[in-house]
Amino acid sequence: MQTFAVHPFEAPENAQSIRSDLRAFLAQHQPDKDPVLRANCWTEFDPAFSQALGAAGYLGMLWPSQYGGHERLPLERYIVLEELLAAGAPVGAHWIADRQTGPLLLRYGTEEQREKYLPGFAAGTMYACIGLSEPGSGSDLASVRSSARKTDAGWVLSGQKVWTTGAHISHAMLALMRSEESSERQSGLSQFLIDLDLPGITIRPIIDMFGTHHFNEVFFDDVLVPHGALVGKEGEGWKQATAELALERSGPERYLSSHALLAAVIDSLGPDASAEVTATIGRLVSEMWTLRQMSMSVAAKLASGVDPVVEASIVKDLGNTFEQEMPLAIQAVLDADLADGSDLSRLLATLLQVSPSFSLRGGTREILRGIIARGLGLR
Amino acid sequence: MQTFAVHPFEAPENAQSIRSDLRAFLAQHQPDKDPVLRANCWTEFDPAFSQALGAAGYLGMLWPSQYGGHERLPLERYIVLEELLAAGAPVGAHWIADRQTGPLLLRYGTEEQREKYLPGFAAGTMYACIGLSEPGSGSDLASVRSSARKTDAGWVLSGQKVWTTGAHISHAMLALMRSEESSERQSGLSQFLIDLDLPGITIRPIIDMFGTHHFNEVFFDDVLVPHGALVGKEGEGWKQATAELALERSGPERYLSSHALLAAVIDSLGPDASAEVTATIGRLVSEMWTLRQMSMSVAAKLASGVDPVVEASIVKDLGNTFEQEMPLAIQAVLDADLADGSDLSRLLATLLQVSPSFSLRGGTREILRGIIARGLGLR
Amino acid sequence: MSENREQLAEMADGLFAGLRGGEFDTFQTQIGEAGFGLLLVPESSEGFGGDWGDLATVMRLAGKHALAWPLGEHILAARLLHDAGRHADALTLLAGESSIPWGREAGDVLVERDGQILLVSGEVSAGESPAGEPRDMVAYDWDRAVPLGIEADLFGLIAFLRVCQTAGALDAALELAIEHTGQREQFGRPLSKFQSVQQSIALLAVEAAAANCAAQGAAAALDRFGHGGDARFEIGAAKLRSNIAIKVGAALAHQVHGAIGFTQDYPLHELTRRMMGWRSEGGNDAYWSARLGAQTLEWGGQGLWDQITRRTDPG
Amino acid sequence: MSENREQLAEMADGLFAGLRGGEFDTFQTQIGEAGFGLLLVPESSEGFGGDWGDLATVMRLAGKHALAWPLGEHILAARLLHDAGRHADALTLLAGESSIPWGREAGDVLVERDGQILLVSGEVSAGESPAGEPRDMVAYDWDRAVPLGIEADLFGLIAFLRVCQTAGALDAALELAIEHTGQREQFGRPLSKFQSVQQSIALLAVEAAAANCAAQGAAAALDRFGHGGDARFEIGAAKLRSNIAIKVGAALAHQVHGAIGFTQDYPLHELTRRMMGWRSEGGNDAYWSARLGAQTLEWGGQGLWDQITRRTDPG
Repeated sequence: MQTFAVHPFEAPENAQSIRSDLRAFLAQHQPDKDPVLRANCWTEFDPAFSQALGAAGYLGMLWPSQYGGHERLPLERYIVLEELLAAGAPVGAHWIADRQTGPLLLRYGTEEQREKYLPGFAAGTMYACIGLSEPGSGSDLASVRSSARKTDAGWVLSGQKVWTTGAHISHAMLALMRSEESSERQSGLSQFLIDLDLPGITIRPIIDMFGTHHFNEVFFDDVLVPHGALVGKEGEGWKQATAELALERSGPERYLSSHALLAAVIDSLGPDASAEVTATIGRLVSEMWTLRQMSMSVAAKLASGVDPVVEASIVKDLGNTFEQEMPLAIQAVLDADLADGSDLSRLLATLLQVSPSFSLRGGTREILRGIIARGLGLR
Repeated sequence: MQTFAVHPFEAPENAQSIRSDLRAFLAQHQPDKDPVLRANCWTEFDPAFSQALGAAGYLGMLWPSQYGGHERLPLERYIVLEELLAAGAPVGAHWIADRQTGPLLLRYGTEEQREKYLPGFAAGTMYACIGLSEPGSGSDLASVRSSARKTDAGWVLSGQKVWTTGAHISHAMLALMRSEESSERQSGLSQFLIDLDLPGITIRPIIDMFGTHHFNEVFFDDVLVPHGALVGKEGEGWKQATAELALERSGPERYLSSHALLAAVIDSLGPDASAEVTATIGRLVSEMWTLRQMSMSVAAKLASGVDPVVEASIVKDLGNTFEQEMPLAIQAVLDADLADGSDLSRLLATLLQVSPSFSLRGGTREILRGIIARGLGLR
Repeated sequence: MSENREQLAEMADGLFAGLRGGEFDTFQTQIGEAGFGLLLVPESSEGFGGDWGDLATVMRLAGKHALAWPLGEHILAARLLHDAGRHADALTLLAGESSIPWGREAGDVLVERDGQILLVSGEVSAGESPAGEPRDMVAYDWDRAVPLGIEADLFGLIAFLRVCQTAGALDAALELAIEHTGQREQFGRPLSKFQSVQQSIALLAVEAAAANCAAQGAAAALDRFGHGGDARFEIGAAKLRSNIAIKVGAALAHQVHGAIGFTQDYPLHELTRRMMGWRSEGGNDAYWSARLGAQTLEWGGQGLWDQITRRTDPG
Repeated sequence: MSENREQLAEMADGLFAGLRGGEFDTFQTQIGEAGFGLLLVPESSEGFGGDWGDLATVMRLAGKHALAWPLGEHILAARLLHDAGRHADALTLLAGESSIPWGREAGDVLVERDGQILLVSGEVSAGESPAGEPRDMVAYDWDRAVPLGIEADLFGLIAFLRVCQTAGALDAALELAIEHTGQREQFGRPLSKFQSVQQSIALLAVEAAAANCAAQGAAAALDRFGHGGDARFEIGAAKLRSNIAIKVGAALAHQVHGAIGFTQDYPLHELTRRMMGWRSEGGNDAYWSARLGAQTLEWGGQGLWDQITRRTDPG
């Protein structure tokens, strides 16, 4: 048995030039960014940055050129993601459109849908969000109660989605709706791509514990969408949404989203750091290096056309744990007054607060371990 | 809410003289013991030592003098246990008789049973073992299939017990048997105190991974025991056995059973140890000190007549975790070739091997946490 | 718990619960009126005459209710001023490290410098703790500092406060976790019925228990050895343990809560964000593990056990 | 995996499985006949011509089957002797630290002293590893030592062997855990159906995966940077991570097995006891974390990322 069959990452020959081009781009577009914003960069919305990134060809990298894509190789895109995350670039605005919504449209969408959305996604000017969770659903994503009723004029949507990241800056939501009346659980669900400026849609902020606005509640009050808003097949929504979630598996974001803190701490220390701090850095670097090996192996496997469900869940679980523990490990050894106002203290304080949420990313710990257990044949 | 209501440990006024007496006793009886035998001392059988301990009045300390006991206070006994364990004294032979079987006989036994066994237990010359687990039962202790059939001549016992610690050096086994035919689960069970030299009893060693013999399988092949072997009430065996297990809750063995390793490492280091080793010692001492506070609070609560089920399970869980991690934490920082033959290396190597078993002591981790969850009202 | 302490706890519990979400100035009035500032001042000087166990009880409740007021620093300052034969008019706080909670509100501050305890004030630069509470740097005016001629381990005392607050905050987080998972259903049954949720909450209870016992142990040592520094071993052991408890406990509390735990409206973050800051205050893990380790190596292997037992045995 | 490597793996898997429970001398004959000793010797010198990835594959299988023979030490010694233009008659082993597995069986030993690699023999005092395997101290006869005039990072190479063995041993422990919990019933259903058991096994799989990826990453670095010491960063990172994997994984494997896992007849201890010893061989956590930390601080924050990427990018 080898649970994690290691797949060699054959880096593209132009890897170094991809990196140096991107680093130059970042130096130009993020010259004096507040370090605190580089922490947990993956959730940081910066439309201007996303647009610049799109203009430079770093979005929709794998998509056909007819939709504004750049027809690059999967591992070229992987390198771009690595660099963006390691640099703490604010990738939150376009993240879902580029990672999930776009690829899903290429797989299940109509020609009309592709033409309408993909060029904007690739340009970094249009953003998307995911409508899965509903009040009280928690991890039970199949307990969908929001409904879609078919009429001659189109579909009429009613209900409520919650914890929708970025709905307030997004142009469209890919939502899972119950399209067959009194169907249950996974059956009778369909996906709709909904323009969020339609009448009857209300977006209310959910303010998080720092007073910032990432999450939203989105209410649908008899919203009429055209028939063309249905994505894929009617009644196949669960299967498609599962495939959409699987697209979360592609990237290095599980262990690099708060790399900025590690880099900042290292720079603050210098070679005469205390033995305890030095050892802690060594431990974190060992974990980070190993996670990179694992993440690259998953990326390589995906690029070769295999969907490594178990391996990807393993990387997510371990990556979440790593990023959750990193700020606490640093706090345990760093001699710093967190209220001293320095960049490092602010960065550390921010990540200390956010870090407990990392074990909820991409499915809670229990769900990820459940997927692994299923892959091992235990359930 | 305060899950662990801290109960102050009012140490007896003579605490220091109890300690110095016992330390003198140990210096006399264990002058040049191999340090390796001090590791995990709680499972080390040494009948000669147990007998000396009994002669000195350190066994049956709380029992009435008519049964050979010494009518001391519970917290006096607690101090004796602390000292024995901290010194790594080989307490395995008498441990169960002194901690569980004796107290259970005082609670449920007949006068005849008390007179027959307690003086020997208190003298350290008679030992007892516990017959609960059966093949395939695992943590499901109510799945008892061994049977007791009542006849005019007495009870006839058939079946098999397994994982019986010390059966091969014990005089008697307190066994849980199904005394009502075709009863199920917790009902229809009774406890019997069985002399292990009776005909029809076969004791087979289970050799552990070090090649040593602690565990046994015990077979009962139509063993006739007198009616007087029934302990307590017929059919009340489950309740009584649960009370017997609760007596596990009294002592400091969960965090002190491998204290010898910590002491040996400290002595090997001296004040100019490396920063990493020093910090590890500091962390271990903090955990150990805290566990002592917790254990003393449980002991004080027990002494005041309350049975702190949740608190005791918390100490067991935390103590098991502490003792499991201690050798690994030391190994992580100690610059030692484990094959160099030194006392410290041998001690560390031994505990590294045993340590994974610590999470099975006194109920597995899941069971202990289940007890805590029940105490919190979750189940 | 003694009857006196029970009354004290009841009063503090009620008062702090009522203060939640209120204003600093109201707090000051109400806490002052209730006499908490004089908790450690002897009855002969019209104080409450409490001991360190009483302070632990009060600070545990302050932690439980996420009290947004520098109560511990104020109680300690009042006691030390009394030790020095003085009395405070304005709000005096004790400072154990460079930044001080609500330093901007303080009249004077008690600080240690070159081994002396000084009463001093200075210019405040506003800052904030990871929980978003005021925590200010003060540029002291050393020329006007008044030496008090007393001995006290200020840094250790701050550590002690944080241990006690952590004990209360973890118990409160546990209570929220039990309540939340009992109410929320998933897959048709309450979250609290899932084995993995139960195991996580049990582990949270274990950590809360460790912090509570550590706080009591440290209080007992202060009662026995005084606040001059002789209780440093117990305070350090307790602070290190409570730092671990925060690390494990805060993550578990959030884990069983899911997304709701991170919203502004749900009270969990009032506990966890504060605790995250406390891990760095009064000494982080590296600070105390180095000191405890060095002390232990000085005692030696048998000496460790001798000391640990002697320090709790009578006589 | 390349076709060559697949064949190699198949051969090693079969051979090592068959050797279980056998005798040292038999092993030597059979392993020798299969040509494993010459794994890293070029084909031009009648070796197998394997690379470091091939060695990782073989050592992983040695770990999986708890091979009681110093295969890795022998393969490395044969390669280094070849680098020096020599050939071994008797069993030659590579020594990275003071004690050597099966030192008593070795003719000569390759040792580093004062920066030189020497071929030397000496008087053996028998010892044993925590797993009860021979692991002997050798008092070298330095006067008769032969300098080989080559460069190699012996200590790092031993670390690499242990990482690879750990990868295999953890996968084998995982396999046992899955098998055991699928067969054993409790409360009327297989252990593997309990959520907490599933979560524990999943976590064991995570640790096994980390060790396997670390081993591959270190092998790739050796293939790229050679065995003179330039791959130390990756070897160290892998060894440190695999030490953690042992700590977590061995405990989990035993936990889900319960008592049976500690019996002599059940094969789990053959894996876990060995792994416990490996944590101390080729550098423990403190050794590598200090070195990795120092290296990282020298590189700096951006430098760390530059180096990590440059070391795997082409060119």
